[in-house]
Formats: sequence, structure tokens, C-alpha cells
Amino acid sequence: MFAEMMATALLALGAENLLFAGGSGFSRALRSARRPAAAGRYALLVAWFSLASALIGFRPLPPFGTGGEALRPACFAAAAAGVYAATAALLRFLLPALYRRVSGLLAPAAVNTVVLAMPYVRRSFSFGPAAAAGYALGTGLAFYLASLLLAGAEPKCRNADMPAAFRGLPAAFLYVGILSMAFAGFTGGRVF
Amino acid sequence: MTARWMTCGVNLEREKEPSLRGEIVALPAPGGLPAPRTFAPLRKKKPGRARILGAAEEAGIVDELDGEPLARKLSRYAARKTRVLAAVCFDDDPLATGEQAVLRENTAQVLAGLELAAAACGAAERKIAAASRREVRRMRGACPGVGFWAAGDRYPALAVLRLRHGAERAGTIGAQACAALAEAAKGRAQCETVVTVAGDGVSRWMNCRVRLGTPVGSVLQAGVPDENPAVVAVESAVNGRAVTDLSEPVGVLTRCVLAFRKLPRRRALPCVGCGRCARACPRGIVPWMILRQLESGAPDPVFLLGVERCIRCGACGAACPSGIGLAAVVARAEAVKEGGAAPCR
Amino acid sequence: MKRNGQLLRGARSIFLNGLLFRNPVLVGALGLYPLVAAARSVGSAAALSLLFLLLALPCGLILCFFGMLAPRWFRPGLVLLVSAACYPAAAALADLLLPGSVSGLGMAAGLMICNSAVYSRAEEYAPEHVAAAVLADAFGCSLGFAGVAFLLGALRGLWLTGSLPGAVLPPAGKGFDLPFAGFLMLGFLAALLQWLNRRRAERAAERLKRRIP
Amino acid sequence: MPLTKAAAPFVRGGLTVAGMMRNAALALLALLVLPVVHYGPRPLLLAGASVLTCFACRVLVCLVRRTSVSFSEFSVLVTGLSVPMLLPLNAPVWLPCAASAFAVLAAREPFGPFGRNPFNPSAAGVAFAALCWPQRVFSYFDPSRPYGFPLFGRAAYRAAQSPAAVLKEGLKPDILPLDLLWGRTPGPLGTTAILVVGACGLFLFLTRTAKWEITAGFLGAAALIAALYPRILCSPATSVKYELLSGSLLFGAVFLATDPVTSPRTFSGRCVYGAFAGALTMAFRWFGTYEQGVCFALLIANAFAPLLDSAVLRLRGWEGKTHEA
Repeated sequence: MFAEMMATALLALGAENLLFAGGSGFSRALRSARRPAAAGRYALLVAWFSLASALIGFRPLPPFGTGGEALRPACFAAAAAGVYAATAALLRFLLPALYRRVSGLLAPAAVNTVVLAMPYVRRSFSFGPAAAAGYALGTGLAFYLASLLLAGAEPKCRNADMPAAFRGLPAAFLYVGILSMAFAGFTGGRVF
Repeated sequence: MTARWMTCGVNLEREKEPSLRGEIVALPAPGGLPAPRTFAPLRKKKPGRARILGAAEEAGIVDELDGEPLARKLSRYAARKTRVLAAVCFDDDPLATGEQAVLRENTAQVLAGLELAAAACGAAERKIAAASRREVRRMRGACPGVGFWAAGDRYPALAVLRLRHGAERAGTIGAQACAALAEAAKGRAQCETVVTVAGDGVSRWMNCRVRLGTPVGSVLQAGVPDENPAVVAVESAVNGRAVTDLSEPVGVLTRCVLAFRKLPRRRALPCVGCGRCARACPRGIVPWMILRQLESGAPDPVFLLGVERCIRCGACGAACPSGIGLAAVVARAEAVKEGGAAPCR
Repeated sequence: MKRNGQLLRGARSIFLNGLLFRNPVLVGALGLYPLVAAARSVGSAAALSLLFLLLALPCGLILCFFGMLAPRWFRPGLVLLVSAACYPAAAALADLLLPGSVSGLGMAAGLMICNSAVYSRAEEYAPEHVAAAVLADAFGCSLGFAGVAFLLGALRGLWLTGSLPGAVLPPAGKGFDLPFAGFLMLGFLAALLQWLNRRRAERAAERLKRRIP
Repeated sequence: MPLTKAAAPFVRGGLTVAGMMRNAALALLALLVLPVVHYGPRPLLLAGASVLTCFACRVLVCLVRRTSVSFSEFSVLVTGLSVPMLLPLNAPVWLPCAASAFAVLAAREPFGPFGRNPFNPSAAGVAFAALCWPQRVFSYFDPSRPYGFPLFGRAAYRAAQSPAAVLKEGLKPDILPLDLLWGRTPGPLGTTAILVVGACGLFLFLTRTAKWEITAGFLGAAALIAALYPRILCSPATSVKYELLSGSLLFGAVFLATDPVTSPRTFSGRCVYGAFAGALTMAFRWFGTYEQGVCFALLIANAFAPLLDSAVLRLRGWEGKTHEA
């Protein structure tokens, strides 16, 4: 279970944002996510969004069957958007100091939450409060570990001796590829 | 848990025998150098502290271990309430044997100087730090009233020794400085030094006593060098410097003149992560991490820990199987840290 | 007329940037997961590209027109909402055009909602640019995404069926449709693109040097 | 006479990278001896083909990068030799070649020359082969009856289950312990002769090519887990015996985990790394799909190595500060 979550988190990280340079969109979040301190905050936010959207988001999901397949992810994403808006508004008006510190991370964390939850959205899961807490904790932890790993990979993917064509992002792709190869050893076939 | 002094340092192949075989050869002073200065000798049998320091100052004695004037060093030790004073009678360098030869041949002078120095800094105990246990056995009979330390056989032996006896409030001075202090008591200024001539580029390895200011070239000639050695190095084979101008004068710090047939460089490979540099460092610095930090372009001061402690012994670079010049890396890191030029993340 | 020409040229360069030089996938590292996990054949690549276009276009346009109305801090939520709202329609349309394709994508289809390529374009680019630029950008990005998707899908499909021209190796088992293979291929493709971009930059620098002696 | 302004040091310690790699290559070659004695020259063919592939890939990379081709360090040779050790003898020749090509082209060269690779190339190559062609990587011939393996072409052999596969099914392997030690068991080519692997390990530790603490941590953690959670119904000692002696666990602990490039550089980091890799290997045996998990486990542990180092140094920094204060 944890391995699966870890694999998901790793893929989500590799996939959905943050690795690396890029400059488009997430660069600000990236830069802050590269620092281990910010990675902790980031992971906490992801855990919070996971908890909230697991408690809210999974409830009203339409059942499988007629058109539900397309609606379920959409509903969950909408729920996450709602949680994001609520969190951002609350923080902004109640704890502006805290908000300033995490504002750059809030949105990517919300998006990541949706990504991380997607395998569970497709299965018909309904979380009780305890299970939701466990799920959030696992997601947060896996996310934290994964971002630590990628932070450790950063200097390896950007050294002076490597071919210029591979420096930076391409090497990072290869790095994540080999790492996800290792995690694939657990499941052999499918990841999810 | 083993103490760090037991494991730090690097094993280098040492060749001490050839240059110790013969006696110290006194080279004639070249013309043009002024005659050695003399001044009023110390009269009393047991002179006071101030007088000894004054004589050391007057004689212009410089400690060959670190280039610090002896008078300053002794008053520093006195202020620090040094308990043990050790005369360093071994050489860090794998080829040099000057200090060892001085102890063997000028034992009485070294002992007399050590006694004066101990009196000057108020040290209760005197020690001779000899090159090995064998050397201790050999010299014990000739040195009544002093204790012995045996240096280890790993490279920065002096630093390892300091690390080992650091808790005993020990001070160290060079054997030649001791001998010079004994001479100063008789009213003679420091005017000569013992230099080892060695390396695969010379055919006669030996120790010679030369006047300060003699050109390096004439010292080298005494060892009958090859036609054209590639490198001539002074001070040390590990952390010394190459000399291109052979008319450079010999100083107290010269200590050895080494000629090598071949260039020392191997092609430097990237760090393979064996961790030997950190193990070799007697000061607890982690050179590979410093290299990694500097390479990353944005060094994190947390990981430049301890660079200011570096004593430039060069053990890290000598230990590195990839042949990376780690001593220079640490020096650069120190400059970065001190200059504040490091772009903190 | 002149302004139109300028606009056109601007749009062209925006389009080219999205397509190749600043490819959202290979340079921006955005929206990777669906590609890596799901682009297993040409068919699935087509479905992914279609979904991308159907999401990027409306999201970009809606945010372009209404994005400035929402406060800055609320915009990410808005983008997520809009894209979630567009998704069922887009999925239905894609299923209509390529029957059975969306369900074949599995989880990756759902992930297109929070695809960071769509998301970042809609959140940062669209509200601050004119509609024409947004349109060009959306088409460019979609084509860039589609290009990578088709390349990956084709390569993997060939390898999986063992019909690689002149191949001596037997078909790789299921291993090769795992995400890791996608990542590795992406790595080499990105290296190729980075090499191209570097050469382009070098050439430009040379040209500049020649012009200004 | 023209003198050069060279930089110190003018002498160096005896150990060089080339020497370390030579020792590792020698140890790997020693593993080939028993299989050659038992089964004829085919092991040499596999190893040779794999090494040739590695060299060819390296030359190719050098040509593409337009740098001079140099093999001053033997690391390519070590990669090329350790890949076929983890594959069965009855595998087709292209299998080790494909694995080592992957090792050099994807896991090593993109990250720069030797010393820069974040993952152990051999482990990555074998893991790749295991994921892509699991039937070929995990099918072994039965060594209890004599075969002459032809050098080329397909050999007729009777397939047998390796002890690791039997353990995976929750049964007790029906193999004499002596056979386990001498390598007369189905399994990867270079990993079955436990005694030889152990002797090679000793050689590597004594020449200071490999660090003993990694192997010790690895085996210790694996033994602890095997004793606490035996996969088969037996006493803890039996479980430890079979778990440690079966499959490529020992080979991984001695040859792959001790690769200095991809393991941590601090002593405590290495201890933790070894234990972590051992525990992960056992986790792969418990939960993984395949009977061998060493390569996968090592890849994951490799990713953690830089983190362990920074953690250790951070801790040391704190300690230093508290002492100074």
C-alpha cells in the first residue's frame, strides 16, 4: 500500500510538476520546493488537501456506470478546487503571515492532491475519517520523501562533466525513469 | 569508538634511509652573504624568561615548523599556560629527514635549546617527539631527563601528534629552532638551516647544512641532480611548491629540495566517492562535500563546515585515488566563506 | 494591415515556441504523467492529444476573457473548476470522435483535468494576453504535446509488438508499457531537443557576432 | 633546464581509481572460474559479449560527444562483467548485451563519466532486463545433471526452479547446503557459488576496494528480517540460511552495494545505507513480483545515498556547534 503510494507520489512529482527548471508556470513553486524546508511545508499542505478532499470529495462521487467515469474525476477536481479556495480565503483573512509564507505552494499542492488521489477516484473508495487520515498521512509522507529524493538528485543531474544535451531536465527524466523502474519491481505489471 | 588520531592521515611511501645514511654535510657559504651576526651572550646559568625571549628575538630565530618567530611562539605558549613542550624531531614529509638528522647529530644542542624554551614558556615537562619507536630506543640513552613521544607513520604526523596530545596543553617547536636557541644563548644569530636533498631526480641523497640565503640551485647541485629534472620542489613533497627559479634563496622553511624526473599529475578523474579525503584529514574537514558544494555553484555554508580549520597539510589531495587537487579546493572554499562571496541559497 | 502582419508573425512565433522550442513536455516538464503512463500506442496518443486540445482551448479562452475578473489568489481554484467543468464534455466529445479511446486511457484521462500544461497556460498566460495569442499558444502547445505523444506511442508500439525495423530483440514483455520506459524515452527526446536548442542559440549568437563586428 | 610550475602534491598515496577497478574486475573474473569448470566455455562467451557491448557503447558515446576515447579506468569493464553474473547461463547471448547496453547508454553516460552516475549501472541494466524479459531472466537450467552448453545457439536443458523461486512460493528448497555453497544450484551465473563470492568479498575488503560496513549492514539487516519474519515454516536459523544463501543477495551485498560511486561517503551513512538496502531487498522478496529484488532494492537505496550523506553531515555540524558552544 505504502509502496504504491510512494510510486504514485513519485510519478505525480515527476509527472505533474515540479521537478525542475522549465520556467513555465511552476517555476516559483519549484524553487521553493527544492529547499528541504519548503518541501516539508509543501508535504503538509498536500496532506491537508488530501484529508479535506478525501472527506468531502469522495462522498458525492457519482457511481460508476452511465457517464460516471468521466464525471468522477471532474467532481473530485471541483471538490479540490473548493477546498483550495476555502483554505486560501481562510488563511488570507485569518492568518495573513502564514499565508504569505505558503501562498506560492498552495495552488501546486492542491493540483498535486488531485493527481495523487486519481487512482483512488477511479476505484470506488469511500473513506471513513480514520482511513482518510491514514491516506492523507501516507500521501504527505510519500510526497515528502519523493521530493527529498528529487532534491538529492538535483546535483547529479546538473554536473559539469555530463554531455550538455543531457544537463538538467533530460537527465532528470532519466533519473526518474530509472527510479520508477525500481519501484516497478514491486508490482511487476501495473502501477495502479 | 576509536579516537580520530588513530585513523586519520594517509599512508605515503616513505624513503628516509638514503638521506640519513651519511652525516650532515656543511656546504660552504656562497660569497656575498654577510657574516653571521653576534651579540652579547646570556651570562647566567639559569637565565630568566625575558632574557631568553630577548635572545631569541635578537637572534631572529624562526620556527621551521610554521614560520612563526620563536619569541612570539614562546610567549604565546606562556600565555596559554602550556604544560608540555615538545621538540619536533621528525619530518612530516615522506622524503625529508632534516629534523631527525639534527637530533642525531646535535643532540646536546637540541636538549639545551629545549630546556631554555621550556623555561621561557613555563612548561613543566619536556618531550622529544621522535620519528618512530626505533628512533626513541636509539636516542633514549643520549637524552637524559626528557620524555619521548613517537610520531605515527601516517602523513601529517605532526598534525596527528597535535591532535593526540591536544588535551595535554602541549606546545611544539622545531628541533632546529631548539638548536638555534641554544646557539643564541651563546650570542650567535640564526644563520643556517639543514636541508634534505632527495627525490628521484638526484643521485646523492643527503642532508646538508647551508647558510640562509644560499641559492636553491647550489643546494641541488650538492645532490648531483639529473640532466633535466621536470620539477624541483621545496618545503615538502605533499604540500610544498615547485620552484622555477633556482637562484631563489634558501630560507628556514625550505627544509628540503626535491627533484623529480616526471611530472606528478595523473589525469584527474571525477570524485568516485571513496571518502578517503575525509578520513585523511587531521582537522575533521570533509573535502569531498566541499568539492560537491563548490561544483554546485551555490555552496551551502552548512556543508562548508570547518574549512577555516584547514592547515594546508595536503593529506586529502595525496589520499585521493582520483588525483583531485583537494587542498586547493578547500583553500578556495575558505576564501569563499570568508569573503562572503558565496551566494547563499 | 501592418499591425495584422505583426500580430500574425507574433502568433507564429508563439505557435512555434509551443510546438517545439519551448515544448511544454520536453522543455517545460509539464503534464508528463498521462504521456508517460498512457501513450502506449498511436491510438492512445491520438486520444490524449485530442483531450489536451479540447481542454486547453476552452480553458485558455475562458480564462482569457474572465480571468482578470477573479482576484489573483482565487485564480488557481477557478482554473481547476473550469477545467473540471470542461472535462466531461471534452471526454464525451473525444469518445464520440474516437470511440472507446477515453476509457482505454484509464486513469490518465482523469489526470488531464489537472494536467499542469493546461493548468499553467490557463493560469499564468491566458489572463494576461489577447485572445489571438492565447489561441496560437493553445494550438502550439497542443501540437507540441501531440507530437511527443505520437512519438512516444509509435516508438513504444513498435517495440512492444517487436516490429522494430531490423530488430534482433524479441518483443519486450509488458515491461515496456510501464511508466519508466516513457520517462526514459522522454529523457532522450528532451536531450535531442536541448541539443537542437543549443545549436540554435549558438547559430544565433554567431549571426549576431557577424552582424556587429 | 626548463622547470615546470607543477602544483603539489608531488607524491600520492598508493591507491588509485584504476587500481580499485582492477581489483573489482579481478574479483569478478574469479567468479567465472567455477562455472567454466562446471559447464564449459559458455560463461566466457556471455561475459565477453557483455564486456564488448559495454566498450562498444562507450566508444559510440565518445564518438558522438567528439571526445577522445579513453579507458584509463576500468569501470566499464566492471559494469560489463557484473551484468552477466546476474543473468542465467542459459540466457541467449543478446540478453546480457541488451542489459549492459542499457547500463552504459541510459544509466551511465548521460550523467557524465565514471563517478557521476547516480545509479549503479549494472543494477539498472539487470533491472531493465528483468522488467522487459522476465521469462528469460528468471528461467534457469537444472545443474544437477551434466550438460555441455554449446558456445553459440540454443542449448537443450531441463528447466529448474531456483531456491529463491521456491522460497517465493513459500516452500523449503530441497537442496543440500553443501551444494548451495559450491554453486551447484539453479540461479544466476555468478551468484550461486557462495564460497567464491565470499572469498572475493574478503579480497575486496582487504585491498580496501570495497567497504565492509555496507556489506555487513546489508547482510545483518537481511538476516534480521529473515529471522523475524521467515517466509517458510521453519526455525529462524534455517530461514536465515536459505535467505542469505539463495539468489543474488550475497552477490549484491558484496559487489553491487559496495560500489563507492553510488553509496554514501560517510561511515555512518554507509552503515545505514547497507541496512536499508538489505531491508529493501527482503521487502522485494516478500512483496515484489520477482524472485530477485536486489537490483531494484539497490536502485532505490542509491537514490537515498546523497540524502543519507547530507543528513550525517548536518548532524555532525550540529554536534560541532554544540561542542563549541
